Amino acid sequence: MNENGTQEIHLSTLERLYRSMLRIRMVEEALAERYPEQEMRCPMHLYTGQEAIAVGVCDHLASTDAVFSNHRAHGHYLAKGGSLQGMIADMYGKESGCCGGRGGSMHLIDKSAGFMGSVPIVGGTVPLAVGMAFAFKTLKKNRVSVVFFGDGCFEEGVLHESMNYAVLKSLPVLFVCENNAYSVFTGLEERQPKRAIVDIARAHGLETVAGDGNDILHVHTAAAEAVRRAREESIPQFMEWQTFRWLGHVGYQNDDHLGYRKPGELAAWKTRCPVQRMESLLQGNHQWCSEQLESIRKEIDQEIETTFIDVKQCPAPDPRTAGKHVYGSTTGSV
Amino acid sequence: MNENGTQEIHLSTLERLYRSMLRIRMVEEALAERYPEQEMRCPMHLYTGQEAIAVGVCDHLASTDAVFSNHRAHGHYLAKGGSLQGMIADMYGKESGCCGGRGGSMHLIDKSAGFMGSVPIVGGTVPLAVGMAFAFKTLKKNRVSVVFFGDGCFEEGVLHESMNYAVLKSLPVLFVCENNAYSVFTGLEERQPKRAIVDIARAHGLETVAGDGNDILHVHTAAAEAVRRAREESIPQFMEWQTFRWLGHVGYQNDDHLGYRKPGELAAWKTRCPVQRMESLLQGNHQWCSEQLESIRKEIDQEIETTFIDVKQCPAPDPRTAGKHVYGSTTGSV
Amino acid sequence: MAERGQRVITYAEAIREAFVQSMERDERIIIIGEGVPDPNAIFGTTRGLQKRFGAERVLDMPLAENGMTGICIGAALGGLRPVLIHQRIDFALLSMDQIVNNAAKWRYMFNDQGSVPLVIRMLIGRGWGQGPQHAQSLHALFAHIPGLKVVMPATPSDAKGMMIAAIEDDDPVLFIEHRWLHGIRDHVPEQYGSVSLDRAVTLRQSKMVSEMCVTIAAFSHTVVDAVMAADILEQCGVAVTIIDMRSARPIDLEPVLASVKETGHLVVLDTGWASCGVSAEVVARSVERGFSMLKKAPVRITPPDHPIPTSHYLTTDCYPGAKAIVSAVFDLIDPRKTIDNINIVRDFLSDGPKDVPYKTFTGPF
Amino acid sequence: MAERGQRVITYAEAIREAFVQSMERDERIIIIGEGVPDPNAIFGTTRGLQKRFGAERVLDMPLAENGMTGICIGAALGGLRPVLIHQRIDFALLSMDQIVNNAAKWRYMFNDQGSVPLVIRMLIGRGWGQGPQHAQSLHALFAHIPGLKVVMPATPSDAKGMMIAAIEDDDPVLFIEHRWLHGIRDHVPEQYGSVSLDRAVTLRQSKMVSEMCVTIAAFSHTVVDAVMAADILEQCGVAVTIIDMRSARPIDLEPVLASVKETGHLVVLDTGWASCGVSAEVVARSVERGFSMLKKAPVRITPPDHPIPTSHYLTTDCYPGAKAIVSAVFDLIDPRKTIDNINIVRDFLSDGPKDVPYKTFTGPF
Ligand SMILES: Cc1ncc(C[n+]2csc(CCOP(=O)(O)OP(=O)(O)O)c2C)c(N)n1
Ligand SMILES: Cc1ncc(C[n+]2csc(CCOP(=O)(O)OP(=O)(O)O)c2C)c(N)n1
Ligand SMILES: [Mg+2]
Ligand SMILES: [Mg+2]
Repeated sequence: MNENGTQEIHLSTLERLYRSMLRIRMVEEALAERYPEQEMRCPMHLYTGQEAIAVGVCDHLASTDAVFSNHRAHGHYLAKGGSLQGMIADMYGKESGCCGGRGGSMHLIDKSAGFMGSVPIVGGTVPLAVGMAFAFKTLKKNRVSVVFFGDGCFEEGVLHESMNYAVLKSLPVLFVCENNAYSVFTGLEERQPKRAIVDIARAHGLETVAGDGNDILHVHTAAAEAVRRAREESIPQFMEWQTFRWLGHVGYQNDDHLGYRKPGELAAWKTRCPVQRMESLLQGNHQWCSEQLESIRKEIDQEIETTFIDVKQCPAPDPRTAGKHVYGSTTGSV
Repeated sequence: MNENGTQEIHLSTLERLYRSMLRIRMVEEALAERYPEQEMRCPMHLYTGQEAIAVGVCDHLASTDAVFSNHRAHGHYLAKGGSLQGMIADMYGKESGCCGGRGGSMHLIDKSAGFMGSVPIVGGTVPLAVGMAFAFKTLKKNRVSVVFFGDGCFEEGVLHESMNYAVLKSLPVLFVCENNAYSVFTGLEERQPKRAIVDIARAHGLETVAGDGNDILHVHTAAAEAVRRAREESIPQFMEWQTFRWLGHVGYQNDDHLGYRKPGELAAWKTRCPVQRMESLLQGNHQWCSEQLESIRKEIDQEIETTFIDVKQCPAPDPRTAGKHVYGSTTGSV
Repeated sequence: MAERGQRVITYAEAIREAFVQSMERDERIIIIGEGVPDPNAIFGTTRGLQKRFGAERVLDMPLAENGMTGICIGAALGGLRPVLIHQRIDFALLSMDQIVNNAAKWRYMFNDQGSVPLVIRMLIGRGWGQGPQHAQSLHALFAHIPGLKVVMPATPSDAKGMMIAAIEDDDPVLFIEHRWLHGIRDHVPEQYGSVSLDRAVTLRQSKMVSEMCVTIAAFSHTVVDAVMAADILEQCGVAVTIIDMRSARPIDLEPVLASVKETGHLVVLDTGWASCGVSAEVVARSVERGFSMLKKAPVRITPPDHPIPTSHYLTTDCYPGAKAIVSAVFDLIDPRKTIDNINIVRDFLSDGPKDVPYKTFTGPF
Repeated sequence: MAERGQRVITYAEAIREAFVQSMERDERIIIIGEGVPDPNAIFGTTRGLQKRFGAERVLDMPLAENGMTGICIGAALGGLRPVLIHQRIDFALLSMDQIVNNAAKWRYMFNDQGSVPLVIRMLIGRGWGQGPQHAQSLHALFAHIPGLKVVMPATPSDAKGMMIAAIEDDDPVLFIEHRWLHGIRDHVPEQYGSVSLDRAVTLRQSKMVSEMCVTIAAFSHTVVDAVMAADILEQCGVAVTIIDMRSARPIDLEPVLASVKETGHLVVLDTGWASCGVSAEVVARSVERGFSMLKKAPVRITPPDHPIPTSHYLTTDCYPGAKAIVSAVFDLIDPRKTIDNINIVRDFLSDGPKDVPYKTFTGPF
């Protein structure tokens, strides 16, 4: 272990983590670039700046493990292996989208990857993840269920109900709180008193860890242990990671000029960019040259460009299908 | 202070506490006796066994302080000074009842005494007490708002939302959790993991105290300090008191034969009867003779008998008034 | 429907039997709710289940309605088939978010890539001073929401068959029981078998001998009132067809229209408030589809537009029963008739307390 | 109603003005909600209020809808007059318990010994991919509940006057705004003044020259659709009376009946689902009270019975607008008329994107 309590990590793992973070970053940059074209007509909450959390946690999950998420889901979805094409096509409202266009950015799903769904009602998926863990345990599947949510979500009563049940039943569930200190434009201090989120989770009886969510090595190491304990010992876990979103709550732009954040806060966090930190690590400790980084970037860029081209050519769904799938059979329609 | 951390209490206070506890006990015994007559036609949740908590807390409250409560409200209502006649008349469904018959046992109110309302939806009044404290603080009234609730209620998310807000805004509110280890027939261990309720409250940032809720001296001393800190320093408070209900969850009978409680549990708690403990104290430390106790008992008995006689003579409400007071004006009726 | 010759059990026993037979067939079914394994056993409907199927499949739960609903949705997505129980429908208000935002929409919003096979039983309280927060009939709130199925069986055989169907169904089904139906006894088939969730049924049809005839469409416990009213009305020469609506979503209007075509008169009964209630929906649809068949405007009979007070003295008019129905029918078919001058009515309608389902009932409730 | 000569402001500005003028008059009023003091200021409706009235009276809040609703009820019982704001009505589902069990019933169950002067603003989302959980029109859920008032102003002057009335009211008022109304501009009185919460209003009445006439009863944003439809219909020789219903509880049927008496035809428009919706209630009551005046069955025009998908390609038919209304009216008054053979219609109805309130609108929303 090094000073952060993090394990030495093999280079191939570092590269995998780097690729995954960079890919999320670049996908969102590409989304932001194209959003003003007014063809992706749905609210979008970009994850830029927070990539280390999704990647550090999901790296330990199999596609049979479950992830649930919230409005800010792109990173979780991609880190878990969700189809890029499926996500972007849904943002464009296309038939080939992961929800056939019914979801858009705020409702992602890729069951083949174990990404079980994200919805924009804050707290909406938290008990679902617990219920999924309950099913895993009851059905004796050796699986873990994970839910990502924000600091704002921690204020919702349903979170506490969910934690209580997870501990009561010793479920293989991992709560991941991404504390970016804001809910929309509202700072934490206007919503929660000065005390640690993680302390409440611990008082509920959860095993907890907290730390710098922009430190991928810390997240990755802690998540390894948390996922292991959840999976092997069925002990529910809670993580609180400090992080920061770089862009506005919704939309594609930096909104720092609105003045709702503390001066210098964004700049300070940008110096702790998880992608850049990993680049420094690779270049420093592992003597990567910039060509190596550049070639990864190119690969990803290629993938993204192709995907957008494909998606734009996909057919739109037929509006006459909008009434389908309210029920499995037709018996329910009024 | 003595070994329990409790203050030496003046004899007149002891007598007052004793009277108040005994009165609650005797009122409920009288209710239980008459319930089978099928004239009080509403669900009733008796407080027998838990009297020390209501009395120990409410003794520090002025009639301008607010109390909210739950389905098991008789004790809180009487300890706060609610009208006995008003309560019993409502149980009989009479016009002179504290709700004109609209409430019954599960909906009590006596605003002149600062008993602001009880309702049977578990958790229903918890945020109301916090809101009342918010109004007190905003309107610069030097008042405290108190809410009584059970261990089961602690499972409801709204409680956590309420605690968060109370601490965030430093409100003059006192949460009183009466932990009688059961919710209806369900033991705590089937609903909550093994960890202390009070620890979660403390993690939320509340000042907390916990202890034997059948020890009136402990409750009374701790409540004095809690009410003082809430009132003078506007620091929200949380108390968890262990206690036990002697009778069935609802109704008037002992239901121990149903076997849902641990063997011997009830008997053990009965030896810790708060009323009897106070009698021993008065007879022991303060050399009261049994005549003194007896005369108090007689007085209360007299009051209760008279009240029942009065109430039975009260007129029933006119069913044609059942539609009144849905709205303040008539504008809302459809 | 129930046939003669089958053994007679209560509505509550019928539900329990549906559980036993379903759980024996399908290991994925779990039953969860406050008090499910306790001595009261949800008014007997879950009695003995934990002993029989184990504590992993038959569970009590914390007081956390929204969370537990979400947990059941998650468990359903994870391959179980949960039945969640609320002892009062009033408590389900705490879980509207999970029911409406998640359960009702999961299949739709994820384009048929998942479904929520969840049954939520909700009991409507009544009588013995249940009062403002424990005697609401809130099914219309759910019937408004596409993606939910909302059934309200009125008979023991439907209770069994529709519970089986609800559990078999791959979509969320709200199974709403009126507490006063639990004690009703009737013939119920012994074998496992479902009753469809989307079909109203003509419960009774008296022969029309004159112009004096009426169609009564009734939900849940009002079917009992309708039967009592029909007994009276028939003795007064009025032919009555009773449609047991069975489901509040979907609403099956076919038997109503078929009958209205004959009678020209429609009375709709519901245990819930009129305004934006299922009675409003039945009236609106009957008019939309059967305007020319109606001789007069349909009539709704529902509780008055205020909360239910606790005092039994005050609830006299809160639950319109057979008497109100008879009056309304007289108004509809022959306004000169009044209930007071018909002796037969007095014999049928007792003046006993109105806050118990039957006379020997004693509180607490 | 708005009169010419008054200055013109938007619906959003009108709400803000109602707040400013009310708060100046009554110190007990507080405004609380997620984002109230933030740069977006609830789409501008709370802009500058915190600066003007202080952080004690204008507050942000945690994400805790049920708790905060209960806290506002408690604050109201304690002497304040809170206005609680939800940026989407969908979030209010989390607080159904406090709204229905406490706010709606407090005065009643405690026999008029307390009241809950609380306004809850809830915004209905639409367009730009709001999707299944952010574009629901859930007002019918509240309109079902006695004890609540549920208003849905459609014009800037009503927005101001009804907000003032809601704040003055001693009972809980749910103030439901359709997001697409916020940008609408109209004449609004400058001075403080209320518009009653329980009166529908005849917004427009064209002279009847033939048998071709219709009454349109419209809620909230459908009033805008109705006005567009009326423009078309009038050019086709159909006389249209538009009733802006304004309130979903209570429902004021008088102007509807008065107009139906003349026209014999009723079309009801709502932004919410039909089943057990306010449109069902208006139809049911119109029939109950105006059966003999109706020449044909009333028609409901509402969104289809499914959740709203996100893709703008899929929502084409999810929000029936002027075109659907014109078609329905033609069907009603002269089934031989079709919308396609009327040139005028094409001129009125654009083929632009359907997910924005006006053409220059750009996302995100
Ligand atoms: C129940 C509910 N309340 C409010 C909202 C509006 N809303 C959407 S995202 C959001 C912020 C949530 O903050 P947080 O959980 O910290 O996540 P972050 O956006 O910071 O990632 C809010 C308030 C919502 N979608 N659902
Ligand atoms: C929201 C809600 N859920 C369930 C119930 C049914 N119920 C009434 S009292 C009660 C027990 C509550 O237990 P606790 O809070 O410990 O109080 P106690 O009865 O032990 O005093 C329950 C479950 C209810 N009234 N409200
Ligand atoms: Mg955040
Ligand atoms: Mg308890």
